Amino acid sequence: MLDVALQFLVNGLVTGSFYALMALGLAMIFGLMEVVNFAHGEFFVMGGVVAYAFCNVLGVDFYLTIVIVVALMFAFGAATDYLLIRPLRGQHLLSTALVTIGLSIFLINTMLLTFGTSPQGLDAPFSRKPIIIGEIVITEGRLFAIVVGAVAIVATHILIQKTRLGRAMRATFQQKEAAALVGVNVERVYTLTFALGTAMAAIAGVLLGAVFVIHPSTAELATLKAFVVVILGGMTNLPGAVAGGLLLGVVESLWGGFVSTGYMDVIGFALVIFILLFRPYGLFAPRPGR
Amino acid sequence: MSSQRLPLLALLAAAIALPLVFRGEYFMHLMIMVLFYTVLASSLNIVTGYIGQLSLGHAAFFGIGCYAAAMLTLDAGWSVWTAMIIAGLAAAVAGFVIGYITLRLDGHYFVLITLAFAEVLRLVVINWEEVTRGPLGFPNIPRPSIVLGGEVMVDFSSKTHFYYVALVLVVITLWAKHRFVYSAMGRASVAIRENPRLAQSVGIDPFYYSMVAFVLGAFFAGLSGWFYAHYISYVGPDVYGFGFMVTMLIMIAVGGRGTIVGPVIGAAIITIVVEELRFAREIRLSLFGLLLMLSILFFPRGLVSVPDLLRRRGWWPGAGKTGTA
Amino acid sequence: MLVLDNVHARYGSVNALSGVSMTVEPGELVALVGANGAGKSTVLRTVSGLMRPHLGTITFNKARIDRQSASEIVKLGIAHCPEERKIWPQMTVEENLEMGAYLRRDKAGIAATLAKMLDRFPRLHERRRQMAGTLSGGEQQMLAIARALMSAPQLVMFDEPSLGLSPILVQEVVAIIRDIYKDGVTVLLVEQNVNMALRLASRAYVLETGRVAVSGDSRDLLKDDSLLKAYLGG
Amino acid sequence: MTKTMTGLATAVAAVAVLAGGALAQTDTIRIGVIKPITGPLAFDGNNSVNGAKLAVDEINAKGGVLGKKLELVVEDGQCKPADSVTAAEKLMVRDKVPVVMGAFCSGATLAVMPVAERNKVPLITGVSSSPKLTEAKQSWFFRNAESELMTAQAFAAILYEKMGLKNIYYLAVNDDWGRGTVGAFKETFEKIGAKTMSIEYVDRTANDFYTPLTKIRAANPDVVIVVAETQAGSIITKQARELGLKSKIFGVGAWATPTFMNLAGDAANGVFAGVVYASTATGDANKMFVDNFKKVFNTDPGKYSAGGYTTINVIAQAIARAGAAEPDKIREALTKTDVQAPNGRIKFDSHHQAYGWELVLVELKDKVPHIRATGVAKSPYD
Repeated sequence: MLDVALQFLVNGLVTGSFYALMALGLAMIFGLMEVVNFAHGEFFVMGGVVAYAFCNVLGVDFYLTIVIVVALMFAFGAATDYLLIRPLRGQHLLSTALVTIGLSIFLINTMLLTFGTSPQGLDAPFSRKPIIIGEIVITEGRLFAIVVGAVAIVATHILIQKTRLGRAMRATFQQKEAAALVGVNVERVYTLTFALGTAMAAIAGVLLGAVFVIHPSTAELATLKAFVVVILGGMTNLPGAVAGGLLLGVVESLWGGFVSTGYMDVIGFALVIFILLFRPYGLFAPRPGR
Repeated sequence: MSSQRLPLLALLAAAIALPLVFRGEYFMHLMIMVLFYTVLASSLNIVTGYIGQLSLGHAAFFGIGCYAAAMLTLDAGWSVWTAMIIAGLAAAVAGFVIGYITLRLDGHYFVLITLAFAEVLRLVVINWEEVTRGPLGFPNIPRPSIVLGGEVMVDFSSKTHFYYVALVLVVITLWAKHRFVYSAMGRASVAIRENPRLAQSVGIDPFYYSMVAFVLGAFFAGLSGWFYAHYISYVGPDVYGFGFMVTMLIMIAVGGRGTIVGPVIGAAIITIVVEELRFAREIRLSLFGLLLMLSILFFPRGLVSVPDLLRRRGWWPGAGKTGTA
Repeated sequence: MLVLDNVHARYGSVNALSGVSMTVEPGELVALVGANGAGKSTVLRTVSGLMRPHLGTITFNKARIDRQSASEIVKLGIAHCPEERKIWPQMTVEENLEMGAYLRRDKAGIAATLAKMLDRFPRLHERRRQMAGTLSGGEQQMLAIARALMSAPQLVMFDEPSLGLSPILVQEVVAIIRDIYKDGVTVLLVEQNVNMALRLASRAYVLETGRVAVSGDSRDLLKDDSLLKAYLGG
Repeated sequence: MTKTMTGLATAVAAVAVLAGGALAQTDTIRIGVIKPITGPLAFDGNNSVNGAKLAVDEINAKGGVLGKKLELVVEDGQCKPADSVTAAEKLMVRDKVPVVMGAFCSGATLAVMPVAERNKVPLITGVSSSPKLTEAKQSWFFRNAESELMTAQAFAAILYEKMGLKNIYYLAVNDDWGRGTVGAFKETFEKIGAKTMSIEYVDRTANDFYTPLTKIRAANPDVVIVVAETQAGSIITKQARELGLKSKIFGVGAWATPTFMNLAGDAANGVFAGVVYASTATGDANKMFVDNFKKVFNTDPGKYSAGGYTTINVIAQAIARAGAAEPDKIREALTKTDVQAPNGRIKFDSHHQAYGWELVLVELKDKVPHIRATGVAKSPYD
């Protein structure tokens, strides 16, 4: 039983790394900027699709592809914020939600048209051969997913805590007016934050192609899961989103392993209901003292 | 605000006369879908438009109405008309329970918790095969019929029958909504939407009014579910899905939330646009997404605000002042 | 130095300012007083670029600033210490202060100003590693003032710095403002506490429903009881 | 006031557009098609349409039917019941097509069936496999596909008796098809004495199946029956190999397609699949189909392409036999169908359920499906 449990744990961490990356991006867009972003799953899949274009079609090196995808999707996120979100800033939740729904319908179907309807794998330089540690099986690709997840998370932490931009971001989202009054270009911070969140989802999309397959239909479930994780972590709590992602991955895996795979996706939503009723500030934050 | 009444009555008269003028079953089908979506979108508008809460769980009430209708008529053998009442009530009860739990949360949390409720319900419906028949759902749901003295008076063999049933539902929905919006209660809820703190300070309990709106919205969503079940005659778990949720959101946003006519316009425009875009084949939905984004960007208050926008530029007759919506 | 000429501003369709004209000369300490809702804060918000006047001009050192963004205005040397403090609760006291110098690039200069502030506000020095949200109301007010000074402004505008403070702390704030003024920084002070403001300032403007009702030497205004009653409800 | 006037104006405009009606076309025979063209099932839906297009081109090249060319009118139903009904209303009422092929998913087809019944237009599916569709005798609905029960009956015997696989584990997508197929296999297997170990249901769009596969590995069944389409199926195959699953894998779905085998790569070696159609099947009809398909679409045809191709041929033959492109005559003619398809000789039984396919059990090896056993699908009713 224990060997299986350990395998479930590792499985959960792999899924959890994806959730964490998705949620980290969404915590910026939804948690900090308060945009109910229904296109988040599409940003995720788009990362994979763009990677496919460079890596498989143009034959660009896989690691270089990651850099290109991050750069392009960052620019795409910035453009999205500038064109679609900025004009609606300060309006009712519904307006931005609807614009992102429009964007998601547009992106998903445009991807189906350009990328094709057939699922595709990425030419990643990973051996398919399993690595066996004791009773646990893992592959290079899955290990890579965990590592990239960890790196992205650490990099985000450094960015937020140590850099000038990170400080401007924190200032903007804690007290927007004060940030403007010390000279922060608040609009630019919003745009950069949206771009960063988009890029983060796209990295997860590249990993998706490297470890599993890329297919636009993955987007909807991914969006929903990302929302779930952001709530678990506590809306504006970025480290919380990471912890929430890993936790959801592990809990789902254990639930699927020992209880029922059919009901696996229910857990996340049940947790959301439970948390919002009893700990609306998330699982990991202390009760805010305001 | 009563300025909306006259054109609404004119619209109603036109709607009653419509089947006499245009015959064509496909056209009638689209009109029935427009009416059906009008009820559905209006029911969401009571919640999202008037108390300003973005509920993503509304499809669940629609789904409950669908399943209540299907299960009662197929499994329990009840009459279609009894099922109608129960479908509405079942959804209202669910609305009461979910509303009671969720309405104390605000903004973003409310969005997510309602979404979570709908998803849990959808997954239960898929997995609990013994009761819900799982993913395959309920086919062959009977059509309604009106029986008087043992004789079938109306057998709903033609679309015109459904059309008038849908029209009656629309009228009831809009009438109830009108009563709610222009009651003291409705004015209070508008006050809440505009300024929750102020509303509280003048002694309005926002929770109570939000509850009434939420339950009322759920009830009409359930009714529209009943109609859908008997008209389409097939119900599967997709009725709980995100597809219907997105459709009604788009309708109230494109038409104009927080107005009586907004969802009517939204339901008509979206149903027809989606249909007219068929010529675009594969790029149909891409185009639709693009149109949706443009519509929200240029008419954030919905198409009902178009005359106002035009009037401000002097392109529409009338005084150059801003209207109330 | 700062000249407002016939400034109109509104929130949505509600007029907040309807033709405010006023000047602040270099090295002056000018008070802006008036009843609740008279538009005092709005004046500061239009100057610092948080709001855009729809009519009229604002110039600072002869350059028009009414079409410039908040960050450009900060760069020109105007600091705005907003009402209700608006500190960043989940940043440390030190980070709050460093953010005040966000647009400055001279590292040595920033360090010097920071040292000066920590010196002037010993309570902040003690708590500089603490989250600002954990400070008391008075400490938060000190932090907000110090933060405004971190940009090394030529003109600093205070919005209700004494609001909600105990009498002892109000005295402390008065002392600080006096110090700032003595250091050669021009001050524009918005206050509910008319007595305090008029005692501090050399000149004053009295605002009523979005326009300047009276202006003049603050000592004269202070003597004129009927005027105070008429416009300030006190 | 004017706000509502906009609504009125729009409504009037819409009425004018929609009531315009269809142009009656006499030079071609139009066949309605309802498939998921957009959305998550678009891949399989478009494959089916491609097969249909090829059939139409072939028939038209030979001069068409009754001297007229065939023409497809393809509408998107997205596999959603409401959308498929609207598509059916458009095809049957506005376009007045005499026959419709569709609507792919069983749920969508169930919703369209009453529309066909009401409009008295024959509806033929080349895909939908739920046994429920033909349970009652239909007058206007025909199924030119194997039902889940027929698949189960054909393969369970081979797996159990010929291959000696007695302990069965199921891994299926959590939708109507997945659950229906598992139900049919379970019933058939248990009747002949095999043991059901357990069932795992997974989301159709999920990516990671390590958790159910870990469970299955621990249970170590003789065979895992995997009911999944290309996307989930290929990932499951790969991940099962990664985890070192020793049990045999038997796939139900489009497993013998080139896309599938490319995606699964080496991991597909040794996997068994039960298919109604394999491009490697022998016979002249199939050889011609595969060659022509390759010429046009540059890839081997799969199950859904073959389904679309065969269904159009069934329809064309019926129209020819009916002597007129009229719904009731086509319906009459359809009951007498006898078509040589690439994968068998097709006839309809009393429930309008087609039978006669050569069902094949293939083993995938180096991207080629090798035929290991064959059987002929029998009517479950007659």
